[in-house]
Amino acid sequence: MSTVDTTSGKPSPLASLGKPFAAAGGVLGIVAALLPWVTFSLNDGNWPDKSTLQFFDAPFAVTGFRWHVLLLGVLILVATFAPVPSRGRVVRALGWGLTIVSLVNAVYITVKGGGLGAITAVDGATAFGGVVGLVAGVLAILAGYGIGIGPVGEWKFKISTPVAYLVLLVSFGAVLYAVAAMLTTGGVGSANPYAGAIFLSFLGFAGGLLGALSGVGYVRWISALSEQHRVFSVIVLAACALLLPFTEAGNEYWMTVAANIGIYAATAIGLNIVVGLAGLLDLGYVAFMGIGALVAANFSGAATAYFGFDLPFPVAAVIAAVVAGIFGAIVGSPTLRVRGDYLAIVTLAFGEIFTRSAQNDIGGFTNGSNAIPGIPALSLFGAEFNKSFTIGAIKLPAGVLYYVLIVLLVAATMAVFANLKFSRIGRAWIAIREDEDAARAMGIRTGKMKILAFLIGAMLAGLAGAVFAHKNGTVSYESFKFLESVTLLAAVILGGMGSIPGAVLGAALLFVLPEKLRDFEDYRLMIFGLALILIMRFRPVGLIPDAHRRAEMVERADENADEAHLEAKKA
Amino acid sequence: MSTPVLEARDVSMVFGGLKALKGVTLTLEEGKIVGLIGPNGAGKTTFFNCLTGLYTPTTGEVLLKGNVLPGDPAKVTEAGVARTFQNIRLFPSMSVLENVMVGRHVRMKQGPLASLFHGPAYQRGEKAARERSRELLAFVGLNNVDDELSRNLPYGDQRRLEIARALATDPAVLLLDEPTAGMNPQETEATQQLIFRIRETGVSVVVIEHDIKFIFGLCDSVSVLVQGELLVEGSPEVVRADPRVVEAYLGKPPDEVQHDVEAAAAAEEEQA
Amino acid sequence: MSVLLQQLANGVVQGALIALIALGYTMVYGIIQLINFAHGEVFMVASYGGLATFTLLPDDLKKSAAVALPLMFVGGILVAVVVAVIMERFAYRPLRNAPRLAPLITALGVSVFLQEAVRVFYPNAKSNLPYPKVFPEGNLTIGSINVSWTGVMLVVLSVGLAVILQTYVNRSRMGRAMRATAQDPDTAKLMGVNPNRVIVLTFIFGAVLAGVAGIMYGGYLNNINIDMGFQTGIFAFTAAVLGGVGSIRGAVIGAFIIGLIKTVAGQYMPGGTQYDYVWIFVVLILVLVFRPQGLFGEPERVRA
Amino acid sequence: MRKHSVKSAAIVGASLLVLAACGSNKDEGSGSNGGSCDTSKGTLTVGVVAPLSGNLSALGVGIKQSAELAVDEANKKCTVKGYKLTVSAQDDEANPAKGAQAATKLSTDPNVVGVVGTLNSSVAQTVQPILRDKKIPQVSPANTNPSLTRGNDFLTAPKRQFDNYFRVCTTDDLQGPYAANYLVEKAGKKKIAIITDGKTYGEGLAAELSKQVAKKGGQIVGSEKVGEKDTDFSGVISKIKALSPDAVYYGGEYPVAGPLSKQMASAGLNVPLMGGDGIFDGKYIELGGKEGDLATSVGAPTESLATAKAFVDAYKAKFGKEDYAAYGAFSYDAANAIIGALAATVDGAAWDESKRDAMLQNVGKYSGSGATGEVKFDQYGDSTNKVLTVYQVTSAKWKDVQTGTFTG
Repeated sequence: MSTVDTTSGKPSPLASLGKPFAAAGGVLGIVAALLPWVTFSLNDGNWPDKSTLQFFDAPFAVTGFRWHVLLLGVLILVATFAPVPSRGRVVRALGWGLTIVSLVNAVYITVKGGGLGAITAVDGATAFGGVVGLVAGVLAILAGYGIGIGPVGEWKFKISTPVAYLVLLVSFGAVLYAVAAMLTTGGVGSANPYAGAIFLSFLGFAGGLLGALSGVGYVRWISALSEQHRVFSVIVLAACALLLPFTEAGNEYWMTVAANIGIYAATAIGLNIVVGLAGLLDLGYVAFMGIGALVAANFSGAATAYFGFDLPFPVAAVIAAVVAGIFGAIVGSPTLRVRGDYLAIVTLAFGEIFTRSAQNDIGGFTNGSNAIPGIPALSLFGAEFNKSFTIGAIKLPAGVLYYVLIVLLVAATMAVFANLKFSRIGRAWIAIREDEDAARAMGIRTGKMKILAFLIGAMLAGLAGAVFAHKNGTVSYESFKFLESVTLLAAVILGGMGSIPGAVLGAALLFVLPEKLRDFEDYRLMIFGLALILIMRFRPVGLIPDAHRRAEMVERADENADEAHLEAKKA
Repeated sequence: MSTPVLEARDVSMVFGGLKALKGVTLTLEEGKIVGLIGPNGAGKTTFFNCLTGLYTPTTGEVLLKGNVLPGDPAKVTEAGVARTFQNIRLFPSMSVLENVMVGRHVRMKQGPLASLFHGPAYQRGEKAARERSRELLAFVGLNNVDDELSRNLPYGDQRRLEIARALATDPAVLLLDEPTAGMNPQETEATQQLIFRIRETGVSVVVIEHDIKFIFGLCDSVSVLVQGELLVEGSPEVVRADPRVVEAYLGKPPDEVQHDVEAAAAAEEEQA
Repeated sequence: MSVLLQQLANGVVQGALIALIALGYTMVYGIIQLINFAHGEVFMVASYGGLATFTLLPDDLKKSAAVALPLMFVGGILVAVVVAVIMERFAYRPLRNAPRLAPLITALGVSVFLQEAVRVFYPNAKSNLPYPKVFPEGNLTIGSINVSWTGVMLVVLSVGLAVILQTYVNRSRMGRAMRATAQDPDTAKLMGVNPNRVIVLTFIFGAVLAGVAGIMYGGYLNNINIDMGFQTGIFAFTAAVLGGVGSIRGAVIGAFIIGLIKTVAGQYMPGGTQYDYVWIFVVLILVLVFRPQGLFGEPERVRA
Repeated sequence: MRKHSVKSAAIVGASLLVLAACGSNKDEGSGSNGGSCDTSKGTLTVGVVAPLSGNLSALGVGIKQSAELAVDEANKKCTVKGYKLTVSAQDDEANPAKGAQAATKLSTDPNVVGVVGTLNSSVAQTVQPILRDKKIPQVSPANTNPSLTRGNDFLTAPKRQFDNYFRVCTTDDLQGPYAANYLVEKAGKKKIAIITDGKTYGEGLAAELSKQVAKKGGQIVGSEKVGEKDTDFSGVISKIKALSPDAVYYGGEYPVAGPLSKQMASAGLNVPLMGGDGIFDGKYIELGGKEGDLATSVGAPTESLATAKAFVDAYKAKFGKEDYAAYGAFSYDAANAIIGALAATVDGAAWDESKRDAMLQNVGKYSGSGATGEVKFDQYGDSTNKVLTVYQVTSAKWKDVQTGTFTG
């Protein structure tokens, strides 16, 4: 494999210490993995991975976070002596990984053990694993700077298509595995008291590896590759998504979580059209999902449904989408006259009106505060969606059919979003977002376009709502309150406005993190609010920025400034 | 003689009691270039906004090939009047090519459904639009920057991109608002050539400019606007010779010009 | 008839409360075109600040309303101002030139954050907390109408403060600076106005008014919860929009209109009290559609 | 170029070899185990589904901690032979979708023997079917909506909905009518106005009450709603006042009821306000509940109930202060019902999935006296504890004025 060695960079006081530090970091990392981490059995049971009072003399038997620490240590050593591109970056990234893993475990143990004694020495017993790991990590980070942060490595060499396919296949497979692993760390079922720590520690480890990989230039290379073979990549990704049930995450619980994520992701993509493309803030968006859900529920033949009969799901879903769309157009119509942030209030008002009316059983459609329970599960060719399901020998967990259905739903919404974004319509929306007056001067009927955005966004939400109704079996106004709208918005922003994978990632995070970080349960919303603020402050483009936004968010500032300046001059 | 391609019949614009335009009349013959000059804030831009439907004139009307223009920028553009802006108004975070393709918007026919399903007809339309846009970019002399973000272009190129974007709407009339503002002599020269070439394609042009030399070198006829009134109209020679112009426009002591500026500024302010 | 009068009275009192908060919205918007969603939470925080101050007082002081009440005002307003200033400095100022969406979303974040922050201090905050009884008891009764003295006090304070603010903004030097900045920040800067100072001051004014509102709310209704900010904040914002964002007079009048709609619609409109605030929003939407600049606002300017 | 990769490979291999040259690993002593009982057979889990974050966390935490209390006591008393019990509390965020998630999480765990929860009826609706499919008993401390057990026409044609769903709290169709009887017959209030907070609990109560009032020849003069977040009720009160009722019945909980009562008084509407167990709470009086206000509550007065006092003391002892909130006592009983049934099911043998049917049977058969009085379930899974007590605010305290059972 050919590589370009780029260990150049600005000279730093650490320059000379670079390699030695790295080496030391690596070794210490390995040592830390073998040292004990806890001095006594904690009240909630022993700290995982036999880390209590054990000096490990069987490195291959280490598990969990100790295995991660070991691996990071080894990799640091490798990175130090093997000729890897941009060595500085790699070592630094691995160092960060090591630091985070050690820190998370050390801190948790300290807290749970009630004192530093737990991770140092108390009544005779000693356990310095955490401390050593921390030192190792910091050393590695410093080493990284010492060696110098060169440009990300570049792999310039062609490979034949079949090989490329293979590489992509393997890479995406790895991603799939990583996702499954991340979902299942800390275990399902009766809550492991340390699930939070295990999860965070795993995140640190994964982050470190990813950082290293992108440092080497692998990530860039892969993304370029997948750009070349777009269609193939998409297919593989879809396949991976459908393969999730066969991984260790393939149990009923994660199927439900994944399904919920999917539903909210689909809705978020719809919202992304309104907010991300057309640049209209919608604070009542979840209401459209609610409308869709209510329509589907009323046609589902549930005991308290408004209509006595039940329609086949596809029909009901279409009706749901259409009805939601109509409401979307109505709510959007003030945009003809109202400028952006006033619109936020109109939509917010609409959202409030919706919940209020639903709560009061308006027109007998919502069954008021009793909600519409007992919506039958979907079934296709006699296969009940909520029952488990077997292909030949493999017995798939219950809810897997819902999962499949929802993967398709998400894929469909993604396709809609992508096709629109790169079309006449999408260009018009972005133009409006960028500069409404100029857009009008280009002959774009801004009013019509904005309403269209609302309409399509609402339809997607309505569709998702229809699935939501059947998946959860009950539709209550309580599922569609203001906070839900904010959450959806947060999903879009977190992932990156206008970016397609962004919305999905955002939704996923907002669903998985609370599941994993039970320890911070009571601060969930607080952290959530803080996150919104910090993202807007430090990374307004979101985690997976969309090309357009990326450019805009960074360059808007000065653009605004000089525009204002021109104004001032003109006046 | 044939009906003028663009005709403004005594257009007046009043902002809260302050007359920004007083019965301005202007005619543009097929395939001609008309210059519009006047001291800062004489109401030139206001007049432009009336022509493009951004403002609806208080009195008077604007006709394109004999039909009255609607009071909506989008519809005006559709009818065949394109414009550029005094302070460049590109779509900063769209690529150069996309900016021009937005210009094609009004000439493309794909509806939401077509855009959703990307059928063959759609693909053809999209392809045609892309090719036309590339032509126009080449025409204004912007080569192989298609995928640059318009923000990142140098100033002069941004001006040219804006012209290309305007041309993309297949206009009969092109309104240029200070196309050479902030350009060096070479760029100005190039712009002049560009405008000539635009005329050759059969598009009639109206230009606002401060640079008298540029205007006189460019235009078939020139109109002078002072304090919202049309002072003189005629060939460059005539206008240059006219004493009132010299007095009102060129020979005026700076402080009084300044006064005009404030008056107009106030006028614009009233709008807010 | 007497019912109508009573409802009008109720509406006026509610309007007075909303007005105090609406002023904060309208001023901030006037200066930096930001819908400060979190302003409602400032009002809420102030209310809790007052409560905290009271609980901190020594018992003998708790007895005497004459001492306790002013101290509560001080405490509440102080908390409100601090929160508002921090909010402006660390959440909004960095986004001064960012696209419009960014500060709006930040405001949402701040709002959620403040609510939860309070809930952490008062774990039971979701269910109302009783407010100290240091306010004048009893009612003012005119014919069949009666309004509690705190209600009367609220109206007086609200209108009074609004008038003071109005005159300050029109007369004082700082007030001129404010209006200048609102008109055109850059020119204002050229004229030697320091926009940051003006903006901070605006937030402070808003906070002070919100603080007063917070304490009076507690006194008038004898109980507070962490939702009050969001709820009342929305009404207040609606009032500001109704009156034309940026206009002080408009905000106050808008607020009273909202208060009246709420009570009168609850009384006479179909669906009764359960739909009362639906009507408020209906009015809001109608106003925005047919008079986007609000009752007293100025029309948008087209940039070209 | 090639030799680079070779080199690196060599290094990796080497380092791994170094690590490989070692022996096997010792085992570590087992962690802390539960008290002195025999827990040789392992650990079984009692699930809790309640809102533990955001909005209603105060109530949710009360439910969770009370369940934990019950489990601890059971562990101390070795109630379940051979097993240690733990609580696995899941946050439903008062959101049906999240509730479904939580329920699934518990239902996929073979060691979950039963679930205490939920708080919100709408969440219960999503949880019921999921647990039913796994035959896991669910005992709710707080759902008072009759349709959850007896279907939509719970009065005319009651029909058991979920054979795994039980509840220890009473239902609206008892409490409402009982209150109506008291108001109309005992207190002689003929003209009654109703205010509700639009939520399931309050709506249900009020609906049942108004039916009974009509039956007893009383009259509902008006019925209004207040928003969940409203706090200024002057509008509603003035409207009600104009109808000059003898009493106001409030369907909802104390956080709104207290201020409402106070504002009624100051608006000159000096009639008693009555509510269900949702307002039967000391805080109601703190928040302005006035003398003479009434509330119904389940079971005999706590003073006369040793078990209740025991619970309160134990709770204080374990969690410091007394914040088990509205549903703590019920949750405690619910958990005990599950534990009791489990003890009967396991009874020395080993637990496995095949025992789930028996488990359901035993919950249905369970009977014991808990913090809220007798805990026993009827054929629909409702509590048989139909004893209700009417309390009245006298000298800033709730004082019981009538105890009995609803007899139509």
